[in-house]
Amino acid sequence: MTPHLHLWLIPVLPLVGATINGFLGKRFSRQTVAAVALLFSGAAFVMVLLVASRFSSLATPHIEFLATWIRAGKFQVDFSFYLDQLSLVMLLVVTGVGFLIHIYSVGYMWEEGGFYRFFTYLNLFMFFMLTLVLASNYLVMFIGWEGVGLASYLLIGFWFTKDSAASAGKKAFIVNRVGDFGFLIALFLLIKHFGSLNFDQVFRSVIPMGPETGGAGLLTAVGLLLMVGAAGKSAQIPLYVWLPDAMEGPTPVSALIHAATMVTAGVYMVSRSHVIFERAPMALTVVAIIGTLTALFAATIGITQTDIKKVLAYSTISQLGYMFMACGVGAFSAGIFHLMTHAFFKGLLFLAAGSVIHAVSGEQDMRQMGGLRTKIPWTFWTMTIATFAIAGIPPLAGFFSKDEILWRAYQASWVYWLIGLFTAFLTAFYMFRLWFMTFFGKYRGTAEAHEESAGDLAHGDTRPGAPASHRHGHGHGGIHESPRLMVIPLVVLAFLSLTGGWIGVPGSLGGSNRFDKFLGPVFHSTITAGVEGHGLAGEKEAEGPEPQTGHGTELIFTGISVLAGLLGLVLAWQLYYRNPQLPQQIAAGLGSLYDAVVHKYYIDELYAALFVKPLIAGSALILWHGIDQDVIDASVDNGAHGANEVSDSVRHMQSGNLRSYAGWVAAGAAAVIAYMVWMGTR
Amino acid sequence: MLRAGRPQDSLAGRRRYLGQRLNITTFIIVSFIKTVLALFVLLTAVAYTVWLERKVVGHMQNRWGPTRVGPFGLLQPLADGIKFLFKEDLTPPHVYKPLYIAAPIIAVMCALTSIAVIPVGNWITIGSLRIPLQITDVNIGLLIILGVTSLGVYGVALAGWSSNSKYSLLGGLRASAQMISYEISLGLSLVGVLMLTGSFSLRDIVEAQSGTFWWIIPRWNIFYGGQFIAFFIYLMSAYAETNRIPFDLPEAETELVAGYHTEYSAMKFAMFFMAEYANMITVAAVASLLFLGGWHGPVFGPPTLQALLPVFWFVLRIFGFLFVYIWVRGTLPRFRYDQLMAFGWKFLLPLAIANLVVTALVVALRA
Amino acid sequence: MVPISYYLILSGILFACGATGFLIKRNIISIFMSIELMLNGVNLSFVAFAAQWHALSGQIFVFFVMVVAAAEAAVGLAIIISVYRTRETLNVDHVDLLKL
Amino acid sequence: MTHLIVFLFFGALCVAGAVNLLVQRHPINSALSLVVVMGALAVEYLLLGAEFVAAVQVIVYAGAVMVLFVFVIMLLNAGEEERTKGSRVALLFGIPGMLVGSVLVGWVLIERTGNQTVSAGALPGAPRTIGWLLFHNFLLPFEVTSILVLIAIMGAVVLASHPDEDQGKKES
Repeated sequence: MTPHLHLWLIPVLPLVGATINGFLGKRFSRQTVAAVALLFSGAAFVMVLLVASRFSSLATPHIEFLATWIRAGKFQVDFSFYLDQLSLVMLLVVTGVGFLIHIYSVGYMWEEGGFYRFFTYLNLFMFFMLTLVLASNYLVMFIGWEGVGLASYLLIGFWFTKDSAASAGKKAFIVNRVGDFGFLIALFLLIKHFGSLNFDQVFRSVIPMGPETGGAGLLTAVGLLLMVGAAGKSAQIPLYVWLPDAMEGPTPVSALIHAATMVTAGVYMVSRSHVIFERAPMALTVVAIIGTLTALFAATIGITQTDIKKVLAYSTISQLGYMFMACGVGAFSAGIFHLMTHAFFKGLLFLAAGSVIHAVSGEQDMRQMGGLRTKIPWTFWTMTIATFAIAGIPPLAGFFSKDEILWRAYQASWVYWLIGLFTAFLTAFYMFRLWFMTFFGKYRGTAEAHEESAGDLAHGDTRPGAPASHRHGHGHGGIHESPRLMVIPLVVLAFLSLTGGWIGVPGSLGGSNRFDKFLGPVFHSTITAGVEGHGLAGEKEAEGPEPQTGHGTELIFTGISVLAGLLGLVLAWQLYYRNPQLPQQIAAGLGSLYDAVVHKYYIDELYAALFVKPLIAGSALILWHGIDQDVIDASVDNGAHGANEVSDSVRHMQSGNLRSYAGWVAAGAAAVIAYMVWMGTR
Repeated sequence: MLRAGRPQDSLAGRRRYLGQRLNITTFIIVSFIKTVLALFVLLTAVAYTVWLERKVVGHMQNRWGPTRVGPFGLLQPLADGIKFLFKEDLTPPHVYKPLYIAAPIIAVMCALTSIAVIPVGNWITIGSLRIPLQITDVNIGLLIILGVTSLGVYGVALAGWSSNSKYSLLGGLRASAQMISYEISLGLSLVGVLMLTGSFSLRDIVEAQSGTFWWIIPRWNIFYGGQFIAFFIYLMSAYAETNRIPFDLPEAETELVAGYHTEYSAMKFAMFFMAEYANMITVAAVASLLFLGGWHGPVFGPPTLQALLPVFWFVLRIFGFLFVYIWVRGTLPRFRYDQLMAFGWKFLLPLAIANLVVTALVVALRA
Repeated sequence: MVPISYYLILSGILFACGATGFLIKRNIISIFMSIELMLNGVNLSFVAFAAQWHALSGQIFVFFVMVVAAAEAAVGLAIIISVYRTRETLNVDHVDLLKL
Repeated sequence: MTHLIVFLFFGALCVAGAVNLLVQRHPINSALSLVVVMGALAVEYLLLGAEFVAAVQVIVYAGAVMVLFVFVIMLLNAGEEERTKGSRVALLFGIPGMLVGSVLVGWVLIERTGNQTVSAGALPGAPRTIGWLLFHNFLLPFEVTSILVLIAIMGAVVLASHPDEDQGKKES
């Protein structure tokens, strides 16, 4: 066996950091807190790099056993870690982006209250996320799964004094619970039928099975339930509603958790259990449809949003939709590829947006921005790169991944491709809209005032309900470039999203999709004779360029998608740079449809009416008044009252008079004697 | 005719004597005679101990003591007795009468009872029956003496309480507390001797001390058993038990007029007096029996003399003890009460226990 | 020649007298003495049974009972003294604060 | 015959003392009657042959414990006890229960012990044998009781000593 890698160190290091900061951080200075947090998250990153450096020499999958957790009969769950190409990629993304965002946060959160709290949560999140990624069985994965949920709840509600933040946190948690419910049932099914939760055991027993025809059967059920969980965690229809509200949290959190890492956990989980999905065509189709719809749906909403972070949130949802579409068509490697690139450019976008917000002293409404190009050049250029990347303009990262997904989607069905293409166009449109509204034109905001009247007005612009990060205006009023501490991660991420795609250049462009090859062992390890269907699509493709459809067609499709991106750019340029009054007219023209889109299709209201209100009413009626008050409280109270009554009647025996006691004793003794005699004489 | 008998020590032998050799009537007759004799001797001894005390103390204080009645005032006790008899016996008011009367009787009874088990000499044979010079020889004689003396407290205590005066009450309290306290060390001091001669029968104890060791030294417990510490403790406790100087707190003239018998007069007072002196004699007897080898001593001459000499030696020892009593009274001052208690609890008791342990070790090693 | 049962009945009578004393006496000291009386009755029964079964252990028990009784008397009388100091009474009917 | 007579005489004495303890209203009379009971009991023990028990009965009970009682009575100067109507329970439940219990026990004793008789000195409890038993078969109980007595002594001292006189005790 290969030498011991000490994988356990990777999750534990951030945990140590979290513990130190959590228990002692209150007394630490901000420098110390930041140092601790960075040290441990960085150490985790270094560990991952070490592992990666030795990875080629490993026999994959490399399983590291730590301890036995549960042993019940034949069923056993271990604390053990599972390292293969997939989890290695995830590790690199999580620790790398995570570390960068840690650095960024130091600058961003510098003047916030609860500095140590923030980094404690952040390290805690790293711990759980890494546990999730490294898990070698579904249960340990579930620990991480729940843990990241907890961390995200804590971080969304970081400004817990603000009602909207607190409720947003709750919303995220509850919606996730719905997903976790599905996940749990899937786990139970697995235990019932395979008697184990270890990946390799489950998969080993799954591989012999053929694909379930007719879309019914155990694997389908498991797949669908897993998809429910994934939808909850990765904000897919119908459980996406929590993600936009999650933007209440600090921007680095949005970048790390709600763009780069946590929300992609669903994708990771689906592709981790691809063996099951490949054999459940029905489930795969559902995944694909959900992904596609989500992509389109979120994109349309994204067009009309004016809050810069909300726009990014919806774009995140739609990009996640892309990934699920990829998984749904069996192109798991493509999904993971897009996951990685998306982590780069979306993280960058969020960080840049945070930098913008920071610059204009907490303003988040794009209508209050504009013309920032010259004022904050670093942010502008990095954000530009990110925008082009997400818009799918070659040769940036987004182009390759998105293009691959579209191509594979087409191979599955042209419908996917068409919608995907339209979504790509929409994406490009609203991203450039954001770009233009933010950086071009003339400044429409009020932060200018800061330059005349010093920082005291900084408080003036903290309107109620706005995130506390407004106070960034404090001390250095006016529009200003962010500190170097925040700029460096931007640059690094910009570089990554510039070049990140080149490891996956498809064969059609003269590259030899190295990324796909790298992930090959994971996704092709399950080839068995007679397995047909979606699984095959991935496999065939993976063995280099396809026979039947040559590079030509693929090149055409690439061109089309690029065109779509450029079209979006042009349209946005027309509408938001040339004549900015046009959008209002269009909106007026569209009328009710526009309203619906602005109000996100009234989905939240719908849910409120459908689920929340009945739930509240029912629990108030049955659980609260019915069970809690009339049964539990009643039993306790009546018990107490009864005891009171009885003792009140009996306590007169306790007269305190010695001779009375003696009398009782004598009577009792007489009774005992009589009983004994009676027993004896019988 | 009289001749010295062979000592019988075994319990079985004693029973044979009680059970077989004697039918019940003769036993009762003999016992009655012995009792009367013993009582007469004891009471006379008590009377003349008083005389002796007055004489000796008088000489110690450069006085003559009683001289008028008879030669050397030898008839003085008789005169005292008559005086006590004929004085008016007045009972103060407010006394609790039943106990006021009962108290002196209890005291004197307890004092006189203990003589019943004290052997004064060897067996003698009159005609066909061999009689021990002892009213009765039970094998728990020593325990009986202890019990009776411990009962003697009631006389004093009740007298003090029933006569309903603060002097008496204080005297009674002191007496009872003091007696209880010193009884412990008294008993413990005897245990050493008991361990040396594993028996409670005074006769056995005495027999065990017969003979000599190292050719000359008699095998008395005080020498052979190394019980001189126990002897000392016994002496101290005995003085306290009999309320004698230096422990006569209950009847301290200078503080409480006369202690527990302040309110008593005439015959009742005489009874207390008799009780005290009888107790003295008992204590002396027990001390000589346990520590000084009882009646052992050189025996010679014709059989009758041989039979009576042990009694003489015994009486001699008792006389010596009484003289020491009187001597101490003439010499030592009185303790303070807290000193008394401290002495009893903090000095005598630990000493007695230590002596007990040492003796136990010695016995265990010898065995 | 006395039947064993006589001794036992005597002890029973003594015990009953003690119990009655405990019930009817008001003076703490008298109550204590009633307890001692009960103990004595029990002791007598011990000795009688010892004689019946020819087992000396019965007499040994008597010693233990005596020791316990002595200890109890010492502590009890100390308690009585302290009670009398605080309450100025020996009547148990007046010492009944230990109630709800 | 004499045995029975002696037994009956002292038994009657016992009962008389016990009853006197009940009827007497002055604690000191009760105490003295109890002493009488104990003395008579000692004689009963002698009749049963338990001479050592008898002696210890006299020394410990009559000579020490009861003296302690009398001492306390004198110290607290306890007077006649007043017949307070303290507890109805004692009369309503206690006396009848006590009577029932004793009657039952007596009945059982008469029924079960049969008419086995003992002669004078039936079971000689000689000090030697008693001591042997006490220090071999009953050594552990013996030691435990000694500890109990030690604790009792300390408790008595603590209880009976005035709290405010403590330092006074220390210096003396």
